Amino acid sequence: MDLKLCHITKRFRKRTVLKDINFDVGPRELVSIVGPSGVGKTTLLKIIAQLDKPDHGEVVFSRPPTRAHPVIIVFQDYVLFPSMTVRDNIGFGLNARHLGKNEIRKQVEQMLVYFQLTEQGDQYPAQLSAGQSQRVAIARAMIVSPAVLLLDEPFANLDRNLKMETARFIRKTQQEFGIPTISVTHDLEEAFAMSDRIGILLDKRLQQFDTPRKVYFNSASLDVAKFLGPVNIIPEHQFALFQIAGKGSEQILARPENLAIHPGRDGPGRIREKAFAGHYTAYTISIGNHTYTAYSHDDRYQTGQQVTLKLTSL
Amino acid sequence: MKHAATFLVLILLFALPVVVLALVSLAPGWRFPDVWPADFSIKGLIYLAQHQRQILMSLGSSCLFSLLTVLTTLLMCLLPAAVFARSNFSGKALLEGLLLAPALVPPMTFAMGLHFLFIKFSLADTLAGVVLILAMFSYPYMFRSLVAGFQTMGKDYRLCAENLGAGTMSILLQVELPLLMPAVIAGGSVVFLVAFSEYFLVFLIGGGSVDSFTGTLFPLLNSSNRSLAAILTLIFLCLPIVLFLVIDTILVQAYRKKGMI
Amino acid sequence: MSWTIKHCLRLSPLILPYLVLFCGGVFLTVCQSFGILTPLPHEGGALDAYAKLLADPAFFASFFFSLGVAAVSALLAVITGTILAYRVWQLPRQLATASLVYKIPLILPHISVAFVILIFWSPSGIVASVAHWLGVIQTLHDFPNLLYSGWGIGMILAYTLKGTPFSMLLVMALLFRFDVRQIQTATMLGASGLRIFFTIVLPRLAPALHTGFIILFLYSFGAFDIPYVLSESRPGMLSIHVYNLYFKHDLARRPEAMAILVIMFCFAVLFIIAYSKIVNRLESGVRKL
Amino acid sequence: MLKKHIALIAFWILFMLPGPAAAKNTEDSLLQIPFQQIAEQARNHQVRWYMFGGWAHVNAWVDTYVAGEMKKRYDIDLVRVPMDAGIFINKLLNEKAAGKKTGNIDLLWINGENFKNAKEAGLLFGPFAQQLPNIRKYVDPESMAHDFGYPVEGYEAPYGRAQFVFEYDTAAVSAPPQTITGLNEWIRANPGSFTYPQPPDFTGSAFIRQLFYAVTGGHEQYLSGWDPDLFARKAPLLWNWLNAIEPFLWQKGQTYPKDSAFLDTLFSRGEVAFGMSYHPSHAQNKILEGSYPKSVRTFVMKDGSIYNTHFTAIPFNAPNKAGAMVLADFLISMDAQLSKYHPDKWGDFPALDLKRLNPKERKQFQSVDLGPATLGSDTLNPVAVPEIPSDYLEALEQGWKEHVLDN
Repeated sequence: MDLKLCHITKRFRKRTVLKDINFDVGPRELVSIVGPSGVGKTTLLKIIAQLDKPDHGEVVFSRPPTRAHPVIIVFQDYVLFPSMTVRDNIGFGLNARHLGKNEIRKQVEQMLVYFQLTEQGDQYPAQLSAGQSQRVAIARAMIVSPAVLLLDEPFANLDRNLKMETARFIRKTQQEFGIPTISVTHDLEEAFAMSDRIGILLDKRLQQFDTPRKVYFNSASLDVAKFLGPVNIIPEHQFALFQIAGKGSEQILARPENLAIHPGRDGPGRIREKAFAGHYTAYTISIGNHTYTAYSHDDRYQTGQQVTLKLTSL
Repeated sequence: MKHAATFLVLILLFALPVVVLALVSLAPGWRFPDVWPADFSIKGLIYLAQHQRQILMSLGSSCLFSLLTVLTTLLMCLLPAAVFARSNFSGKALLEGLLLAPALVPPMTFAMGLHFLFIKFSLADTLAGVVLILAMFSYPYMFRSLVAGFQTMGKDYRLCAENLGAGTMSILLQVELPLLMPAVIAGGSVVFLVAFSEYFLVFLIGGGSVDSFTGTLFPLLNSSNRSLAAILTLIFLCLPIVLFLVIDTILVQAYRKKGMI
Repeated sequence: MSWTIKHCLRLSPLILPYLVLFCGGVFLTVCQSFGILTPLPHEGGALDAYAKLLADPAFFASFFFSLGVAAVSALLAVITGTILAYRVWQLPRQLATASLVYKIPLILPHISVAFVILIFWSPSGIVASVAHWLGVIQTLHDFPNLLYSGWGIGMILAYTLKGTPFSMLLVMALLFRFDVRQIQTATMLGASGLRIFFTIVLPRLAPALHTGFIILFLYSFGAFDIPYVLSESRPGMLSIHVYNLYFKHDLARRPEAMAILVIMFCFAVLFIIAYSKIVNRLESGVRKL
Repeated sequence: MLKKHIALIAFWILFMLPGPAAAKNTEDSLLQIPFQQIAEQARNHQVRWYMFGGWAHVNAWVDTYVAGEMKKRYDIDLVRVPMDAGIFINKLLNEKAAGKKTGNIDLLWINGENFKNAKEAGLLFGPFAQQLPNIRKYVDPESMAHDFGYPVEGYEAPYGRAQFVFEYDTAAVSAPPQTITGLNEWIRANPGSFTYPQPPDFTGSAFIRQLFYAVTGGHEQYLSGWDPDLFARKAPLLWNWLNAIEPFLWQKGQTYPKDSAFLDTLFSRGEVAFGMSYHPSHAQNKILEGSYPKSVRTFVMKDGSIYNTHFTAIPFNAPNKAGAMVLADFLISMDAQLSKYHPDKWGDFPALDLKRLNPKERKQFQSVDLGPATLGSDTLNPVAVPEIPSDYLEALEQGWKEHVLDN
């Protein structure tokens, strides 16, 4: 099962929110669409789930979704039905398909076990933690064996330290169930961690669609690069100072972690500022009239110290 | 104490009448210039005991048509309220204004015109006729309450349930109605009270065939037998209070169990 | 199924009864006021009933009297209701439950409220007895003539007592959604209690006040129950006239009863339209400032 | 989708369902067959009696004694529905105009102008009175020939008699006025202490009728029937009399009690000095009920005190005419009349002719203690004057509104 979005365009009244969106999702693939809040990511999901119609373009499925294998969205706030227990919530989709009581109970129990919710089976949504709620929401979606799973901001309501764990959990689940999954989010780190491919949605368009590594280190544009994190622009006339042999391009984009600091009295750079950030230290270094940011695990460099910057790898 | 004045006003305005009613009910001969009744009698209670069947019947009948009115208004308003809460169409504001009108214009203005028609179509003097006419001018309270309920609920639950494959009716009954319950209760309480305390329309359309507690109460309130009128008024007061308390307790318990409040 | 048909179908449980019962009822009232579809064949012109009413000074007296009673009682109910609701809202939590007594008149039917007013305020009522006990009056003839003075004071008292908890309820609903931090901020900035009430709280309550006033005003204008117990013989409320014409006279006078109803209906509709227009204009003016 | 449509349609059908239709009666035969058969037909059915509902003691008598006896003797369920006469007449008129063949009223408590209006509009079933054995046995045909001067012709059955009396509290007034002139003087001497219910209230209307007799030279002149010229000549005397005392009335005549119950309240609470009632035992009932002080007594004016008979009648569309006839017959039975005569039950005067009873039965009636507040027939009978024809009644009520109220 795979799907392909072709030239999707969507307008609300006169405002265009999505313009000519093209990408594809392979079978068993997890794709994240990343962009700032309010760029129409949820709209994109609704279009894929056929809850909304695009003004142009279409979503092509290799096998069109059916009632038995639908496209399921897991909404941002999980939208668990507050009046139903966890069990009833998970079983809701099967109930709607008029499966037998025993069959539903069997499948729900399996889900409860898989999603580590056995103890919460008889609780109501209001009594669950955010993480548990999310697992219920995903279980409720998975139980109807969806053709495609859509996750809307899966990390939005979670504590910081829970986000990465959740990303890994989603990845693992997606792999085991083997369901093509599209997640839209603005949490970069988690998207990088779990996705096979990532699309960057900026200014109504899909700016780049590639593996996380490529997108991050080989950003298609300065906008994309800036969106994904701090970035240094090395102009051509300073290439030599960074010992770059490259030619032909006017400038090179380098992430702070790609700039290695080498102390040396005759270095062209000078450390202007230094900020401790936990697992690394951020240094602001001036070379000529340009300023660069570099991350280093080494905390010993002092402000005012002369250094050389080297581009490590791309 | 700053709140004492507030309390005093509340008590004087709203609780004192009940106390006085209780006294009057036991003192038919209480008259000027006695500040406290000179003597008490339980004649009113004896009358009550003698007529308990009739009083209970009229109370039951009032309850029945009031509850049926609540149910009817709910049926009338559920789907339309969803449409009003969730979609925009031209003329929506105007239509909403028009639909709220029956609660505002004097109900006599359409009930009296309808009366003749109801007689022709055998709806006069029937429970159905009474429920219809009561529903017709009390539904706006239910309607507004439900629209607000649907708006608070938002579209997500419906979208989500649709996405999971549920049909319109099962979404309405399984997912939305439990969430709407507070709105239904709020609107329903008003509708119930309006129907339960209505005298004139029940009298006009029910024509004496549909028993009502107000119908029993009204002639007595006008008579010189104040103690009886006071007793019946107190009974009148108790029934909705008990009903609301029961519903409230049941509902609160259910919702607390689900952690929804 | 197209969008419109689907919507119409879903709206139909409300729209159909509305058209048949409400619009139909009003239509029949109008018809009968013209002498059409009356129980007895009407002799004379279609506008006879209106001509008779408009030539009758007693009708105008009743009309304006009804208006006055309704307006004064609705205004009083909204004002007292708002003040009480604000005070109750400020009560500490433990006391708030006790303040639920205000709901009592909400449950009492109008006729019982009228009865309560009678017990308290008639010249031989509780208030007079207390006044006598305090030595303010000697006999019950010294007690001011409140209930049957021709000013509708009894009805105003009853409608106010019944309407106050209603407006309290509306106001409370808004107050419970009101952000207390606004008041806390205003207090920190040095505003007095009154100033906070008038500049911060009251504007937020405006919708409830308008709704409350319209509902109470129109209800009192057209209702029957309370006037039946407390109305004076003259000028008398319109609803009592209608009742008497409808029930106590022969069927030949049915068009007159219906004509009064039609005039009441038109007035109510015009009032709603005019009131909402005025409120809209006022509020948009406020926003521009 | 389909399911929803069906639900909608079902909803509509539910709404449009008419109420249960009552069974048809073979009614005209009721006027021929023996009473035994009528009673047989009525057995095991419901009878709905529409009557004035403002008197708790009367309600109690109907709900306990009458309902109990009807159940016991005929297996009939009696349902008392409180409704004023003017209103049920109007309801019947509406039903007649709408062509409603089966209504929901079986028996009416009715008399006077309401009876006239109803009979003229063809709202009544009959003549049925002569079918009732108790009427044939106990009632003097002369006493039920006319109701307010209007021929009864068997369209209603008598069940009680009443006479107009005034009430006063001996603790407050030592010597009540004996004549209308005396009343006039008393009112002027005691401003704010007298009033009368606003016509067309039954009692208030009776009061102005009685005044009309007194201030225009007696009742005989009116009994021959409606004479517009006579009325036009005589009525102003009444209006002048009433307007002259208006400033001295309760609330300076600004307002009038809207019904007799309201006057009772005013009287019971001492706001006015005199009560009035068309039921001679009314004061006694109120004393027993506890609403009136024990010191209340009744009195009549020497100028005359009108009396009438009250009746029951059957609407044209009564669903259970047989049952209604059985009830009407029971009400005029010896047992019911005697029970009704007791002041702790109701105190209503019997409508049957005491001469037609055997001595033992007569003794039972004569030995009923009417209570200290009720006048005996020795006081009442000498001043009794008959009711006025109902055309005058309507003219007086309408005239009162124009010349006294709106003046």
